[in-house]
Amino acid sequence: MDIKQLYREIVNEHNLNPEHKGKMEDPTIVLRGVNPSCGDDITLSLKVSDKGIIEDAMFEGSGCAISQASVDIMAGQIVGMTKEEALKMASTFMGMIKGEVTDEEEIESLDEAAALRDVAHMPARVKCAVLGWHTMEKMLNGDND
Amino acid sequence: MDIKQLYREIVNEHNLNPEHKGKMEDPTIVLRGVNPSCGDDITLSLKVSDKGIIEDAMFEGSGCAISQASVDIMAGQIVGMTKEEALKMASTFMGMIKGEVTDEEEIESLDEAAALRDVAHMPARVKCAVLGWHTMEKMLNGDND
Amino acid sequence: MTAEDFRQDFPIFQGNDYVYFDNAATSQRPLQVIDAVSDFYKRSNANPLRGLYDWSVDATDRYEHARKVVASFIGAASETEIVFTRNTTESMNLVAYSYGMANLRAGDEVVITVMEHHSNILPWQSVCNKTGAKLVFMEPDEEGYISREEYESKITERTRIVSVGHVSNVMGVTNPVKEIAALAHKVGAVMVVDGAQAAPHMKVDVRDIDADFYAFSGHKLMGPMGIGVLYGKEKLLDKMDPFLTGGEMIEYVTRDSATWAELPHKFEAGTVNAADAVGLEEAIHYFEKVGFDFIREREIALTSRIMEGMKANGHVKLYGPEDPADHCGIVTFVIDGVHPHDTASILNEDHICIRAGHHCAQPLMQFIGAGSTARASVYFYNTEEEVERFLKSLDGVRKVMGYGY
Amino acid sequence: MTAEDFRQDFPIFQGNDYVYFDNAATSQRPLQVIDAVSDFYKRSNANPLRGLYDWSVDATDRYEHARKVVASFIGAASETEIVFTRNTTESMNLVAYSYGMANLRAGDEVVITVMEHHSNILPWQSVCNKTGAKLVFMEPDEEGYISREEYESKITERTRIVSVGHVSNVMGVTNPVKEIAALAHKVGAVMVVDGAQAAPHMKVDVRDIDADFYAFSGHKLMGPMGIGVLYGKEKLLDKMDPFLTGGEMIEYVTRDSATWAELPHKFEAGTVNAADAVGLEEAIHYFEKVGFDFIREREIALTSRIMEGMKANGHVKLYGPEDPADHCGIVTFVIDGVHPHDTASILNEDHICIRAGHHCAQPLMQFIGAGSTARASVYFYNTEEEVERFLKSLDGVRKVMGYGY
Ligand SMILES: Cc1ncc(COP(=O)(O)O)c(C=O)c1O
Ligand SMILES: Cc1ncc(COP(=O)(O)O)c(C=O)c1O
Repeated sequence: MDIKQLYREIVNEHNLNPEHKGKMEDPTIVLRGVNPSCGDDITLSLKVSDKGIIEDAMFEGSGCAISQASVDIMAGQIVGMTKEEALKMASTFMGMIKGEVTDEEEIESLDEAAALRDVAHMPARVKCAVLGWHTMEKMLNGDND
Repeated sequence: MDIKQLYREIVNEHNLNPEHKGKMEDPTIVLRGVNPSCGDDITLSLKVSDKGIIEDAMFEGSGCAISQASVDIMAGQIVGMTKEEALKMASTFMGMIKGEVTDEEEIESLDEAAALRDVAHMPARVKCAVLGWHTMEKMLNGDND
Repeated sequence: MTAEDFRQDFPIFQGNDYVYFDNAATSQRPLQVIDAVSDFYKRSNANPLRGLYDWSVDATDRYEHARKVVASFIGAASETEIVFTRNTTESMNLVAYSYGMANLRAGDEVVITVMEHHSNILPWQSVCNKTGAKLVFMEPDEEGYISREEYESKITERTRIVSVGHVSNVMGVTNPVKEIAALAHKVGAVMVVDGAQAAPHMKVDVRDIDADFYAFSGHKLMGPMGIGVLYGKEKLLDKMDPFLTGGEMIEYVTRDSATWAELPHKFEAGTVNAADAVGLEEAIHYFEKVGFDFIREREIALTSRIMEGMKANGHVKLYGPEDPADHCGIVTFVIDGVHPHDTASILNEDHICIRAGHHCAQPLMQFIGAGSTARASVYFYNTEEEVERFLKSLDGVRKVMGYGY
Repeated sequence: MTAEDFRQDFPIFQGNDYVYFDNAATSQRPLQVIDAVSDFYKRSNANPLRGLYDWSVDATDRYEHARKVVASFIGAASETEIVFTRNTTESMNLVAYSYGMANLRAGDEVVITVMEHHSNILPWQSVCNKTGAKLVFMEPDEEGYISREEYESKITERTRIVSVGHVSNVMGVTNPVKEIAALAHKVGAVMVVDGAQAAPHMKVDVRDIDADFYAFSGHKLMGPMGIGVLYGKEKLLDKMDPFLTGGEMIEYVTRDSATWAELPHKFEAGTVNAADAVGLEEAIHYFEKVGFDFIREREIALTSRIMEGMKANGHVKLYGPEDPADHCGIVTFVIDGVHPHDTASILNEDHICIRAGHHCAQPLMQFIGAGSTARASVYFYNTEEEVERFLKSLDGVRKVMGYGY
């Protein structure tokens, strides 16, 4: 789909009415993620249970529509997943956006996030799309630097 | 004339059998002149009378054939001249070599030195040809730095 | 000649419908410039300055001729005052390190504006850090103008160096560099001018400005990417130590020490980029064929229409002066509710090239309170039709972004 | 393919009878390279790295692709270890200032050879002056070889940096950089290699050498004049401060401070020379088409004949190794009783281009006791006929200079 369509059909909904934007009470992990060249600047909060299940995900901050939509979609999808499932999903997502993962079945496993696949044709926006995912990956890997 | 001819007819004689190469006893002024990029390195000695007449000129040092021949020719010609005449000649010579003086009469006033006029077509050798003259100019202008 | 006539000289505009409005980042190059670079490689290619054979002599002549043309282009007293660098950034680093490091002491001040490009900030931050000098920022008013009160209050007896962009690459304003230079000289400071955005748009006369140093890039005035210029007054360059050291810039070298070649070679270490210097000369010839008056007239016409269209849009916030004649072809803006990066991506879908981001001027972004802005910048070869396409596309952005209007 | 076939690709050789034997100063460029530079300007010209529109993305892709090609050309582990500079000289200055200044203390030693090009001497002189470190010179034997005893005696516990030319631009010898690197690492020093004369002639593998830094110039291997390379190990580059500062190399900038972009951008300040990087990529492709084996074979054949002819002349003093295979195409010589500048001028009259002078290696000239030497340097596109013309002209020089024979 072309980029205007991408905005219309996927990005806008999450950018204008994000479901997971806001402050979380008592998060387990909090990490700031930043794209210096774009000015995208988000803070992701996760609530992870003792069993390693992600029970809630929220973000704050500002950035372009693609970064905001992508993190909102992500937050919606990872709730209920185990750490491992979320990490696997992040790796598939980033692979798709970088054009390295092209297998249809794998991409479909991403569910709603798969809709962002056309960002792969916008190399300048790859960083925007992966910001949230990359931040989550760091958090779950305990790489909170 | 072409360059090989220039060497054969003018340069070699002065380069191989310079008349004014050697040490001068009791010079009035001595100055070293150097072309760093070529390695030409001469020391010019002048004997100037109280009345400002150049009574003797000698040089030592080494360098390419063109620099050696040019300074030897110069030394031969300035003996007997007043400071002013020698300075005028230097300026005509340097003008000729740089292609700025082209008037035939002026060039002929240089006498034997006029034979070096074809160095004007060898831009890379201009510095060699003017080294001795430039050094003399500095000496007579009292610019012995 | 019209803009359309000149466009024919630019290969990149042929056979596609892209609207190139990122001229402040880099201009396009006419075939004449591209061919001049090729021609150098095809006819005169040799290492200049040292060879005694015809090709090297020819390469040297062409390189040094380019220097003469640059000197007369900016009104330098002599071509020995023209140092070829890679770009404005290298020129500014050269001044900061070779002049700044040697002349700044703790307590001294370097005065710049908050509108500067990073190239005119970071080298000074670094030199100030190392010497203990203080970096002082002049601030513009709402429209981007630096007032007389502002520069008179910031430039003081402690000021050693004043370094100001001739034209801001975000606001488009032309700074009063001549007046600032006069004041700088009055307090005994040197005046450095970053002319990257000015040289492509106006007649620069370094002696009229009385700039001590003046820097610009070839690629912004239709020249190749690998060549920039630093003008410096001979009496200052003479006393400065070289910046880069290596081949071609020496007189004598022993194991322990070295003496430097004469100006300007002292500042040009290593094999020179003669091909791109020759390209820059050709760019200057092309530029002079187009003419300053034509360039200015076209920029004002296009900028006026852009600003008018943006105001009519109703959702566009504009930066810089009210007067389109004071924009040097640069229009910086933000669409309400739309991140500039999204604006740029959507415009790109319509084959319209604009820039979005911090424009290498983050302190200015912080000052005007915008994380990021969009920028359209035109040059004389742009057309009214392109402006209309741009405005139409712009008018559609908020719809694409899901706003009702 | 023969040398004659390849020559057809070089516009400068067409329609004239010049013999170009100054390849060690700069090589000639094939049409493929010249056209690649033009093509960039005609199709993809935009400021790379920052733009969100198609042309800028394309410019970025082509620029970064060139980096990948360079990385694999010299066997780097990753393209993030490849910094584009203007030339070897800038690369060496970068290492000397960004690494040397930060890591040298009074009493430390920097070890180089007396054969180095000024680009690998002056930056170290300057850094040693500023830090109080000592510059130590390894000396070669008669033929130009650095012996194991020599480097084992000069590289000691005090050594912090060893910086050696991979191939000498005067002697033509290849230095044992791999062995020297091993010793340098043993004493805890870093190994810098000036590869300006090596990269155009042999397979360079920075990881096999275990070089910490490796520098070379595009223009010596058929690329454009405005591009050079600095390879650096990631773990070292990571810890180094930037050299030039300005646009494109930052992450955040405030009025007082800045943080740097990731590698390799941290070291590439200002608008990059993407066009020449693309030209260098094309040169590497061309180079690989010709092949190392062919290049070496041709160089040995031509060098052997040159040395043979010079020995037959009877009045020529030769420098460097006895073995023509150890010359990398470089033959440095002096004709008895004839100043090298006169030799070069006389050869030029016969349209033969050689270099004469100190070859930017004055300490070596002092060491071998020659004020100046002549140098003929061949490349794979030179021919046997050219060598014969060169030798014939050379044989006539002493006659022209007035000697009986
Ligand atoms: C051995 C060596 N090092 C360094 C250089 C400097 O290269 P550049 O002038 O391209 O910076 C050269 C060439 O002149 C060289 O031969
Ligand atoms: C005002 C100003 N100064 C400096 C620069 C830096 O120029 P360059 O990237 O060519 O070094 C630019 C352009 O980016 C600029 O607009």
